[in-house]
Amino acid sequence: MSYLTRRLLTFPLVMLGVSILVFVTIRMVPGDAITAMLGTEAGLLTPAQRDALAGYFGIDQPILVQYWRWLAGVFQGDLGISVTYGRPVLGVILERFPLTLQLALMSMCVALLVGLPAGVFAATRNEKMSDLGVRIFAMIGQSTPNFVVGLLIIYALSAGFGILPVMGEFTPFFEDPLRNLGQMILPAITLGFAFAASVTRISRSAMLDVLSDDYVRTARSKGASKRSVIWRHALPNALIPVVTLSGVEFGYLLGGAVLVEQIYALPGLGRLVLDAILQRDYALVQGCVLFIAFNFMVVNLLVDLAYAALDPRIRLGEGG
Amino acid sequence: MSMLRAIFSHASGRIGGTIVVVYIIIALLGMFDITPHNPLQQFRIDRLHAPNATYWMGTDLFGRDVASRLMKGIGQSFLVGFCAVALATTAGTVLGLTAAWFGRAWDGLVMRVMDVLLAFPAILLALLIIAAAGPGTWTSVAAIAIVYTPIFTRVVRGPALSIKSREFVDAARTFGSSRRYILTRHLLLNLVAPLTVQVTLALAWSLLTEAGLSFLGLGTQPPASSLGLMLADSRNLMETAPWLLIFPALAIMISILGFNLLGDALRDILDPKTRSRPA
Amino acid sequence: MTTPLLSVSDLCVGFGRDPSKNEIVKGVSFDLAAGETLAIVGESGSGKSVTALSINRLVDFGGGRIIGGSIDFKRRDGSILDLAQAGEPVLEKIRGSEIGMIFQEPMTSLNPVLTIGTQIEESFRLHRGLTGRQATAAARDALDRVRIPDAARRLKYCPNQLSGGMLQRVMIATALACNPRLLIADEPTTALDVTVQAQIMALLGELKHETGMAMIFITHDIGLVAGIADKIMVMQAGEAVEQGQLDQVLDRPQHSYTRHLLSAVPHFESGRAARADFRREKAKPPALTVDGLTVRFKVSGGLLGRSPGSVHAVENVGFDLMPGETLAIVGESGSGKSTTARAILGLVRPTRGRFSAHGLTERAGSVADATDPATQMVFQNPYASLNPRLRIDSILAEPVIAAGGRITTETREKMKALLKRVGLPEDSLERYPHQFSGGQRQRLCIARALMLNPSVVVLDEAVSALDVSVQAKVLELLVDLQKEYGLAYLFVSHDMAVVERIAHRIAVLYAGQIVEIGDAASVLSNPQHSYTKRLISAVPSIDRRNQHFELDTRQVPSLVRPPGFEPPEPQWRDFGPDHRARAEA
Amino acid sequence: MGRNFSAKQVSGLVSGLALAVALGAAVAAGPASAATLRMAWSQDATGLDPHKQTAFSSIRLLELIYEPLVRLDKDLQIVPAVASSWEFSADGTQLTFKLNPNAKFQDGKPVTPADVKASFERILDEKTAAAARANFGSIASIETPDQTTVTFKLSRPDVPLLTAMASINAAIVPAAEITAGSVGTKALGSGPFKLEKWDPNSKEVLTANKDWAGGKIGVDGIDISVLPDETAILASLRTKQIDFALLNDPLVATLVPKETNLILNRTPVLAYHVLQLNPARKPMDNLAVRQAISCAIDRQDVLDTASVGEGKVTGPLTMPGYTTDASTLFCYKRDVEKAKKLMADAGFADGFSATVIAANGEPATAAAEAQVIQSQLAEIGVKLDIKMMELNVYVDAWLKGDFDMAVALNGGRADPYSMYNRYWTKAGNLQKVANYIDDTLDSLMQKGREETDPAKRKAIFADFEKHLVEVSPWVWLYTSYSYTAQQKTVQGFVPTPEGSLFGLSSVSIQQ
Repeated sequence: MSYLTRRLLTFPLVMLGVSILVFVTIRMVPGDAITAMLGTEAGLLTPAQRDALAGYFGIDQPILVQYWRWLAGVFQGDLGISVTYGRPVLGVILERFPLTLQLALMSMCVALLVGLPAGVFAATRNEKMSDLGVRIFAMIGQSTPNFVVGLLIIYALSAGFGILPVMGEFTPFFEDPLRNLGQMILPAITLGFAFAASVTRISRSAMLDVLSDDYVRTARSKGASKRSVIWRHALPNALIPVVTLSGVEFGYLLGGAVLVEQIYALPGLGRLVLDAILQRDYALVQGCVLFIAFNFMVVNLLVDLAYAALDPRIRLGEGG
Repeated sequence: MSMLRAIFSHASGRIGGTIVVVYIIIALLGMFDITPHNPLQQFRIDRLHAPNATYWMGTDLFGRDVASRLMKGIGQSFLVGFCAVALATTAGTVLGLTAAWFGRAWDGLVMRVMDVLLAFPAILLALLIIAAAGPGTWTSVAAIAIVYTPIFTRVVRGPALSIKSREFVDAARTFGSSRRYILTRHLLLNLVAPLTVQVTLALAWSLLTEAGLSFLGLGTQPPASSLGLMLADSRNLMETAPWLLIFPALAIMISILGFNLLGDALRDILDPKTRSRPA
Repeated sequence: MTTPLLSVSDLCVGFGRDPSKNEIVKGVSFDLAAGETLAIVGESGSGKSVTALSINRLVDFGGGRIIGGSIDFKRRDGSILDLAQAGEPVLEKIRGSEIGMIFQEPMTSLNPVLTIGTQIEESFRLHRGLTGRQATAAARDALDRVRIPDAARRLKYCPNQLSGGMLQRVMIATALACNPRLLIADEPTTALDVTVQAQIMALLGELKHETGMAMIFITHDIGLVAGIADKIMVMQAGEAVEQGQLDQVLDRPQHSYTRHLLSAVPHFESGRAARADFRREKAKPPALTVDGLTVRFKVSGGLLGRSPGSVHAVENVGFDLMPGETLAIVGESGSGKSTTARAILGLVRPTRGRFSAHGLTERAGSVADATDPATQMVFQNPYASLNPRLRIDSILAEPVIAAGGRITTETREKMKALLKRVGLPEDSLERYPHQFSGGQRQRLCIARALMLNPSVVVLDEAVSALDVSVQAKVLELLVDLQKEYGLAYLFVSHDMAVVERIAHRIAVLYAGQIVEIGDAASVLSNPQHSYTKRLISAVPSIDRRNQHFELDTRQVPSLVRPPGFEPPEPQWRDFGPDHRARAEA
Repeated sequence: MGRNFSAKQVSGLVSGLALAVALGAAVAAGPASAATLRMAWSQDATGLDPHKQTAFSSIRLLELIYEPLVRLDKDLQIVPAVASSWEFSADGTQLTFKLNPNAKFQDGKPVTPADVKASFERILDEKTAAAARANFGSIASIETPDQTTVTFKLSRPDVPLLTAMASINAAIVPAAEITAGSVGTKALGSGPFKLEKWDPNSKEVLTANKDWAGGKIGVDGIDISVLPDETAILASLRTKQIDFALLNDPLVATLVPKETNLILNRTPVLAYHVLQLNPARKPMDNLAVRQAISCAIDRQDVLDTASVGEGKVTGPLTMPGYTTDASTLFCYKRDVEKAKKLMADAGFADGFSATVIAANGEPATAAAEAQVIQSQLAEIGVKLDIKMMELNVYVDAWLKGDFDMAVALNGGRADPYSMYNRYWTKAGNLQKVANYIDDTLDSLMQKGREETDPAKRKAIFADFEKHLVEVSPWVWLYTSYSYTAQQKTVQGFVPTPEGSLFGLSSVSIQQ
């Protein structure tokens, strides 16, 4: 499995790259933790007071020393202390991650449940009006910014039906499933809708490719019915690009959907990072971005493994 | 041009093509200020009027004509979109091509850097870049371009690798054609198909990203208007003045729909030619 | 005579939105008795595949429609059914159980993600209702029937783990799983090597006798049908121009097109048709000498493991080539013939070997490092060797620009002259490659190769992708050009009939080594090395009628050698002034 | 043809599912326990240390947990908190407090003078970096003669000191917590509510402090959730998911009265909307130019457009007792002709171009104000380029005085001196932001500081205000309201001009 080992080798390299990128860009942004905390009152500080605060926030050292000390910590799994939470960064992230994870999973389910059948349906009715109809329906999902969809849903539900998804605090699924679903189903649909549109398009074009392949003709020559050709022969092959797309998209969703979390007031990873940036909580920003990048790489690796599992040509090396 | 005829004969190409053409006309009108009213002029006595004879799409908080601002906004959003995608395409093509051609060390370096940019959450990267460089049209363009360059690099590198092994490149090698000649005439020309499809899709994405950035207050600077900014400003006026949300939302939705349909049509038109012939 | 198994009358098939405007098959009629084999012969575009596909109505899925005529098929229970009108549910019962089919490309005709076993069991499941262990047992028997060694283990293999020949056997096993009464074979061996083709033909012959099934065999190679067919039908542009018993059509062809297929198209005559228009004078310096050419590819052993060795693709190949002479390098896939050609052209970096052209430029490594205009190459696939996005004038101009020249009116004149010389209209300069047929495109490649007046032209399978009659014309063109410009050809091919037409001398390559080399006529008429004998005997020809091919299922040997392995020095045995073969252990 | 998912079925399935579950949400969202007040705001506190936190949103949380010595009531009069009585010495150099004997911290320990002394020493210690330290410069020493009295010895008379002590930045914390250094992490105060759980930017849970010295508390506790999007807060109010909410954006607040079961509390606040000019930058260094700008701006029009009229045009002094009739101030009635003449006199007849900075969403009306001012100043040839900035980038530029003009919402104080001493006194900490000082301003500020007689103080600061508007380093625009919205079932909330939520301590929910 030299392919896998080569991929694992690049992991630390990319993570190092991400750590340097986040470390530098966050410090290039004007304003620091002091202005974030005190706002215009920071002007009242005497130089001695300012240095004391800089020490407290750990931003008084030269940048290289700060980076080295932080990196050494990362190797022991200590991502540093969050200034705004007064707690280790990793703990804060792991508290907020379940919501983003569940949102990502639910959005992917919505996407696959809606997108895949629609794509297969459109492919089998190629170029007829219903094919174009499904594609436009799917495309509308992909054409609207998700925060607009969110705003409209909230406005419609609260003004129209007087009901609203639960907001603010996150109740894990196992504690109170009904309340949890009440909070998560609408954001999942908001996110899942756009995701479903891309799944529809990918599965449609994949199915069209596969249906024109030789082995589908062979299956027909064996007397296989139209439906079994689609489900037993075409779909397993068409799934490969769909798996790749949903894998990459899932990787993105794990980074938290900043805008949707903002509108539905979901304390997820996306808002955590955004607030951390606005409050210049450097340790928290760096920790979050590393965590998100790590998840993204892991998901991509899993997608590659799934790719190999689905397609023996990859698993057994090229060609006979 | 045979390409135009092909697009307009394709089912979704017809719809997508007309939408994009109409938008480009509107964008140009907006840019040269040929609009029903001056988009920046505040008729404050006519604040928050619903759509009527004089103001086709109503007025905003400052009494500015929403229709004119929408035309200007489309111009601004398209400007940001086109420039960002053009930048990302050039960067992506150069990186993708050279990575595919030289391989090994350079390929490894380029792809690792692209992995870093891809692994970094896109909207946060754009946010940090804009916050550091100060908001404005050109920083938005730079931010969106940086976020899309890795995607374009991959879209170019894949096909470039497969074309590199095609026989007409071997033939070129046997004549001793220069590397520059092979890269431009053989590889680049044959990448036109996948690139055009990706460009149309990227234009749609860039409109979404610009809207997202404006929602976070980091996109276009007032008093100029972009589709995203008009959407973001209408957020708290949604109940008192729904037209402020509906028209920009429709404008964004239809324009992205147009780009997606056009992208689909181009994929069908450009790809089958290379795919159907027994390579 | 009992009613025929299959009787097709006035069959018309059209394609596209308005099929009647785009008719491919125009009124074909023929009968087929049980156990009889009909060969349908014709070139591409003649409608032979469409005719076959319309029998079991697979043409409907390919965008075609049967717009006229009937296909009466006698079912197992004796009832007659017109397949042209049958509904899909009935057809699904017939396909696989009563009509089996095998296709041209075995590599892509099996589902890449499913194992061989599952795909064979599917036929049993569909028509015999077998499941689980019973189906697996039936599948194993089906594989035994097509003589695949240790069938049980192979059931779990995936298609990409087997060779083309092996996969075609699996296809046959699948098609014949439920003992259909009719097998339609659509060019089953075109994509295979000649020795593998011989084995598949032998297998089909034996199965025909064992099961008594009728067969429709579609091919473009008329020589191939001699060994297997009872009746022949020749098709041209959608019409059946001639039809009749095997011997009657082959010996007394009535239609001009059949006569053209029999005479003009190259047929292998074991050396009698070899060229004799060249005398080798030792005096003149050879146009090209190759000495000790070796090409090895290191096999990567994964991250930590030591590399298991390297593939010895080409092993110590040496020969010389006189100006105006054609040396053919013959061998099957995996023999290293293309690698040799590419190494000479510098497209592959050889491990060892000294080359020289015109006895002047003595260089180790590759002879034609990119800038040597003296050696040019023509590739196999006409569609892939021309950049689809460039006009013909810039394609032809490329070699001149590459050699540092500039495009002057004089070069444009040269282009026009060359186009005329290879038989293409002058206005082709402004057109694009996709506006030309396969044969025309190969002529363009030849014109491009001649732009720099080379002395040596390497042709790598230059005609094998072309239609039979087009092949003949291109070969004629090559011979004329050789005589006119005194070109030396290095002609790489696997098709013995073509080699016989063009080669002065022949080198037979097997597992990367030259096993026999010498004058074409003597090598072909009197082969010495065992592999050459096997190769020549496997070539189909018209005069070997209803011949019984013996079966052997030997695989191409693996070329991977442990690191540091050096082959023993070759000993040669001479059989005449210019004919020697490698001594065999 | 086999049965496949038709597009109609698919979309039907999805919307049906969504509706069913969303309905489920409404049921689940019923009132948890009757007596807990469910509250929401859009900006969460950024920390728990009362001496360090200055952000508006942090103060709102901390004033429920901690208590200063004294407090300001709705008329900004000083009322008892931890201290029950207080008095200045005759010469004004000594301030003595009598502590409320049954004032206790939330861990049951009594509040002792030692705690007061430790708290103020912590504020004065530079290492704590307490922003309020600037207001207590006049404290020389603190003495604790007995168990219930604390005496502050002052280096000079300092009337505003008492108002400064009413701020939560001067909260009394247990001496033990200070030595343990856990003031910022464990929120232990003597206020009406105890902090049970704090999940920043997501949720706070407060429980009533049963033995609070200030009297009986109407609710068992408060659940605060952070809803960043104010339209979501309105939606929650409408669907009875929350009982009480803090709103910033007038556009959203003005929708509340339309709902039958909701009440909107609108209280004028001390914070003032202002267009800060930078006299250190050409041509704003020219008095005539600054005055021209002041005359060219129609303050009422800015208020009507940017804040939909929610507020009042005022001069620099916004606290009760000191406000004057704005129309008497220089150029408070728009006079474009005069502005053009002033511009011509200053040699800028054809105007000039400049940039104005503003923070995104802070205040919510910033962008709107900038655009209205831009169109108004265009009439006298001043071409403004607007730069909207992320809050901290804006604060950084603001502190460095790195701007031509800036749209700002600056905090107000109950006392004129402690409100403006940082800008308009020679030794003011934020002189480098104001970039303007003259002797009149400085001397009037010092006089006002020492004057103890309220009538004389009012006269001094009236002159100060008149002069400040004339030299017009800034263009004061208007003050707006602080909004809180509540269900009809919530009674007894009393808002204050400082926007304090201390009134929640006496709130009750009617079943």
